[in-house]
Amino acid sequence: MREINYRTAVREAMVEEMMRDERVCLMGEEVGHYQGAYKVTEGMLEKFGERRVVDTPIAEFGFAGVGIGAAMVGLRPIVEFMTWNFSAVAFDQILNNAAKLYQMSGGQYRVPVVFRGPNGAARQVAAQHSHSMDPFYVNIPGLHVCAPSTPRDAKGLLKTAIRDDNPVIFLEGETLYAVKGEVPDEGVEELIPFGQARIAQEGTDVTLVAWGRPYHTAMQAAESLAKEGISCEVIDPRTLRPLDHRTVVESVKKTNRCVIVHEHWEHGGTGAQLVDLVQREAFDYLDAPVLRVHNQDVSMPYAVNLENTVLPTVERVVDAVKKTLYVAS
Amino acid sequence: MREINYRTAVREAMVEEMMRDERVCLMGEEVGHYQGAYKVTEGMLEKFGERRVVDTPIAEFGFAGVGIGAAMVGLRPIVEFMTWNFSAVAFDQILNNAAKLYQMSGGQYRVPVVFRGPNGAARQVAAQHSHSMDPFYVNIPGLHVCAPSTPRDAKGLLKTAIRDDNPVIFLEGETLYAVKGEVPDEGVEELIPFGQARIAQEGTDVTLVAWGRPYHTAMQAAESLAKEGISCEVIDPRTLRPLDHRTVVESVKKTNRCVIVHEHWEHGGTGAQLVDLVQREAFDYLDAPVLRVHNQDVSMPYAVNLENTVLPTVERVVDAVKKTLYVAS
Amino acid sequence: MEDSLLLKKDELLTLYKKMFLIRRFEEEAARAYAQGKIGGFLHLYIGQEAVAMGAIACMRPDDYFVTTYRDHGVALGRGMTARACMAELFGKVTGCSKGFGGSMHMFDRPNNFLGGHGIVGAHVSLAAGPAFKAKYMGEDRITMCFFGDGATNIGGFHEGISLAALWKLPIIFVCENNQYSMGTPISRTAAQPEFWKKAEGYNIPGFRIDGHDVREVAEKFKEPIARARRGEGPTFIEVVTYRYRGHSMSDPGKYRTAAEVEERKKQDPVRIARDALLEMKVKEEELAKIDALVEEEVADAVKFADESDPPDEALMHSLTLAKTGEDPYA
Amino acid sequence: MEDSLLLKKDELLTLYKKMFLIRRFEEEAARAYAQGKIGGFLHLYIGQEAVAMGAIACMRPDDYFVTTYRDHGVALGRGMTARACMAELFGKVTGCSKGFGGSMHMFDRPNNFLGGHGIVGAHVSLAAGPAFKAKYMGEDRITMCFFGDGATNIGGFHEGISLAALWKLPIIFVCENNQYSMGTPISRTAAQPEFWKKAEGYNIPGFRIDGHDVREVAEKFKEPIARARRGEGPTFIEVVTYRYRGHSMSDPGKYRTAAEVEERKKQDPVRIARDALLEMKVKEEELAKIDALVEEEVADAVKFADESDPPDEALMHSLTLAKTGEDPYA
Ligand SMILES: Cc1ncc(C[n+]2csc(CCOP(=O)(O)OP(=O)(O)O)c2C)c(N)n1
Ligand SMILES: Cc1ncc(C[n+]2csc(CCOP(=O)(O)OP(=O)(O)O)c2C)c(N)n1
Ligand SMILES: [Mg+2]
Ligand SMILES: [Mg+2]
Repeated sequence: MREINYRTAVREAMVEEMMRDERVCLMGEEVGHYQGAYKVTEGMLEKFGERRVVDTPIAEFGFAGVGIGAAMVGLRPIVEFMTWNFSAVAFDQILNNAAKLYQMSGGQYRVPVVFRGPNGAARQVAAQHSHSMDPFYVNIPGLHVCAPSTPRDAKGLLKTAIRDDNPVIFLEGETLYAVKGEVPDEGVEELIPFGQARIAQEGTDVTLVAWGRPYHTAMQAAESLAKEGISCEVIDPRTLRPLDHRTVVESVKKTNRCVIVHEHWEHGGTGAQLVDLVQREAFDYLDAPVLRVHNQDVSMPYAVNLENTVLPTVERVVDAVKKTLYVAS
Repeated sequence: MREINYRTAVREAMVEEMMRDERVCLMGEEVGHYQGAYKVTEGMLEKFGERRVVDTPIAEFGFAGVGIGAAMVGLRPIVEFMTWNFSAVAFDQILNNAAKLYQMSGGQYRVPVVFRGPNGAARQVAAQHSHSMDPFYVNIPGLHVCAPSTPRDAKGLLKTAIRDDNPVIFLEGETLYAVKGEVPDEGVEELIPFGQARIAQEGTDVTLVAWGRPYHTAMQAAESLAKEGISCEVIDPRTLRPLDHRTVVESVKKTNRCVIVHEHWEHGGTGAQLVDLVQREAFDYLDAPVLRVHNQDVSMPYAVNLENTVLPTVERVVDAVKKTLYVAS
Repeated sequence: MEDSLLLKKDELLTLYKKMFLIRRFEEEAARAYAQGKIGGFLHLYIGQEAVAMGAIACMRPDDYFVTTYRDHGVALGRGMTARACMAELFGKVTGCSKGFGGSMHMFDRPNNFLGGHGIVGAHVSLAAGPAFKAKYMGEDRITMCFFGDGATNIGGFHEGISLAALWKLPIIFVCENNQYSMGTPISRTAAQPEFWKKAEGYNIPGFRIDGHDVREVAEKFKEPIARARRGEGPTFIEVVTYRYRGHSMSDPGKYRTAAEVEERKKQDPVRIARDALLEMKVKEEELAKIDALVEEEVADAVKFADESDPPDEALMHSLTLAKTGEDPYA
Repeated sequence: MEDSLLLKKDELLTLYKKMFLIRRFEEEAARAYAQGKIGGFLHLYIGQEAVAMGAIACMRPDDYFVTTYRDHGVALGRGMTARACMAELFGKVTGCSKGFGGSMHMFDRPNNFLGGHGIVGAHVSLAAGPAFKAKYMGEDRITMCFFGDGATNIGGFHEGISLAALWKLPIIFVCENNQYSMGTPISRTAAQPEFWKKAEGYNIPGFRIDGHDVREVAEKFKEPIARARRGEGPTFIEVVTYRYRGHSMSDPGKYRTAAEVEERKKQDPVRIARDALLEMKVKEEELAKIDALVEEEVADAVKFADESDPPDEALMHSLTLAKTGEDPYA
């Protein structure tokens, strides 16, 4: 194993798959000559040329459509959204075309396209640029949705995504790009399957579920709680659709308590879905209501002091865990 | 009280408000000369003229933007989507502009716009035209979301929506337009406040929550269950954002059981949100997991036999209720 | 019409047969709709047959075609069997989309027909996809993209053409200007009623033609297609046409007078093709024979659709996500 | 430049002062950004000052202005105080948007400045809204809508102009062609590099002008604005300009050479205005006095922003939904 950052992990997955399969190409705003708005695609134009690394104009609806149409006839495009916020103008292409063409065509046309880019809040980029788009995409049958938290998962899931014959929504994070972690050595290929949660840390008192940036918040909370003698089992679902709720349910049957940490807004989404699945399948095991820690229910303010109160914090996770344990905080 | 259909109720609300307030106008595809794709706006062009009843080209993103921008400077536009499916191309306008401008401008600009139109499956209109868009809009702070099930609620809520200073998502239903029901007599003005659920039927054994077309399915199920001696309390939340979960929680504290019926897909949305709120606030009262009956997790097929299996049915609701009662079905 | 524009007799016979098939197929579909055998929306192509057939006459089988919900004409023109087409309308598993798409979502992979799209304008950028792929792969296949006059107002149209023009993709953008989007005449939807003038904004060639004579349509499509095949990029073609029926079956068409429709029917593309064949000395009996074959084909399609089974739930679940790996259609 | 194009001295003095204010304000903002006092994105307008000021010179206070995230120039030009502008950048409650919008989302209702929009193109159709309202209310107020060259590829741009053209709304569409969208030159984003030629597709007048001389900009905006006020509909104006800084503070601008930037700086709009004033016999001392006032205003703004309080959580919650009823700003 070697240590690389998340940004490099994403890039490695793309580079390896593009070397393996000529049908894989990359398109998006500033992915080529500019080397990527967040430098994720650095060096790729030089390596693969303008044919396979395509700078697009600002036309998310249009180039999402191109990616889908090209995928129908045999290419395997990776479409980068500079950030997932901008996918809102391409929402219809994903909902109505990417997710539906396989079914509507009676199985004749597959849509092996990967949409990827950073999701969630960056830092003080305000209301229009700070969305966790998860709830909008997880609801849609016909899609896969990945939300890797670590470099290893990012690389292994992205490789799987590129090889999958269905459209994949791949949610990265601007504040995750610099995060470091172990990945398999060069030459060692790892494909991480969809629908398999990862138990990041075993524990006995409470089950913590988190993905993306909040995964790291949850891990920090677990560390802090350990010092107080509270043992957390931390689970990262890795893919939100399919969602491996069984691993979560099994854990809750052991811990009898569950706290879910996520960045997306409260009303619905995978956060609420997990609560439903846990209460439904581990009803008799729960010693406390399932709790959630998430963004406050407001548009993201620009002011940094407020942004800090909107996002899930270690303190809020610690408090929620204690609440499920009926321990004073 | 007199009896009118849902379509007429929606129209009456618009007509009355347009007569009351000159700033209220209506725009959308085929709302004028064609008299509305579903005849909801029939006669309105004749009554109010082309200035206030505006036929638009096919440009949902554009005319949603016009509605928002006009609302910022004092108009109170009603923007009709021919169906809510087509709002997917205007998603960004609603997410990033309608819902955010009041906050981003530090409270300087209000956006009193109502987006309305039929939501959910009609009949055999297939995958791209059968969406329940609820989960996409309920997630967004800065919006109100209404989903009236009866003519009376449709009229009373739409009048409130038009007078509200915030953007409102108003979800009607093509299969609801012909539904009849009582509304206050002419001259009697009724404004139904947001965030107040309606207890459609009192009961003791289980709490049924449903809105839109499934509300009627739930009522039928309740009727059928009554014959077997099972008493259902049926609650219609009427607005999904704000969501009056307190009425539901109070009911569950009495019945100790809850089944939620909705048309939107399973992963997230108001369905999952309600489960979360109930298990969180009525945890000690629940004698069974909260269950949900909803669309199967597939794109809507064209074939009618399959469409019938996808949508929630009376049988599936009856089964779910019996399951929460641990009664064989 | 100039001599140089005339198709050879055999070619025209083939086109006539297809146009008559489209016409008769849709008339029977309308009847089946009235009988409740077809559900949802049904958008007829009657009156516009020469547009699709003129374009198809210039295309190779390996070229791609993408169109709107008004798709039966193109589907049949590209080679879909009347059986697969009618069974789809009836929601049967023997339909081209196994009963999942219905009228608006016909697909035919063996004939490179990529649908059948319900969201106005969205398929225009999607259509740039196969064109992108052809260029990427170094193939000289072109893509034909049809859309209505109403579609020119929406963003998807603009973005699709912008990208295709920038990247010089091998694609033909065809605006079927049938004068109405649903119940609205172009005078109330378009500030620029000469749609072809939009081409300049994308720096691509554009022109307008009449769409009632399949020979003329075919003639005018030749060079743009050749140009695209040579790698010189897209062309924007506005074809003026007319639909004789309402927007869909639920539209009584009150927004236009019977006189207007009758006037337009004088330019009936099926009759014009038939008359041209007679002028080319094809015998009335030969045409009658063709007509009879078409009638038989349509009647057989209805019977086939009627007798086929609907799709089942297991199939529905297997069609949500593809199994990665061998694609049976590849 | 022809004599007829010359603004009166007083007018030019006012414009010069505002342009110098924008320049100096943004230079200080860049410094504050480097010090970590400003977060997120910061898109400077430096180099483009003459475009906004030329347009504003022709506008009435009750006219509406809508622009992109590159908005400080317009905000200050329309009359926002340097204090409210700088405090917003610092995320303070005394900012124009109470610290909620930041650099990209400035709003100023008393000056009819409707933002400050972050999604490329989306504000173009939004801007048609106030124009729609003006027409609806029978007011002769016009709306000015600015967007970049990169924005012309997106659907929102197309739909906004289509609707405004169809409805003959009183709005001016201004493409600030600064040659780049982020790191991409127009040669790689636009098939049609003469953006003004898109106007024909919407059947509205369109033309291109140079944007470094505020006098020329003002002169060329007069008639289109008068036309819009007369109810004759929109005009599309392409203004060729250049930004001296990177796209935002995080952009090192490696995609263009120092020589290119230096060449462009020879056309510095602030210097051109200053030189013109000197030519008009304004004394160097008078200009120095103005410059000093601006320096003072900017320094004061920084101090004010520094010393102001950030917004609090209660305010945040109260800003999610408006309380229906009395609008304190109305
Ligand atoms: C985005 C979107 N908005 C609205 C509709 C509803 N709709 C379907 S067809 C149509 C009219 C289209 O007119 P045109 O483009 O001229 O094509 P035609 O039907 O005349 O062939 C409308 C409004 C839709 N399908 N998609
Ligand atoms: C829909 C959307 N896509 C992408 C972006 C990211 N983005 C912000 S500004 C910009 C470049 C815009 O260039 P241009 O329109 O020329 O304006 P300029 O910045 O040059 O003033 C991009 C790609 C965005 N804000 N919105
Ligand atoms: Mg049409
Ligand atoms: Mg630019």
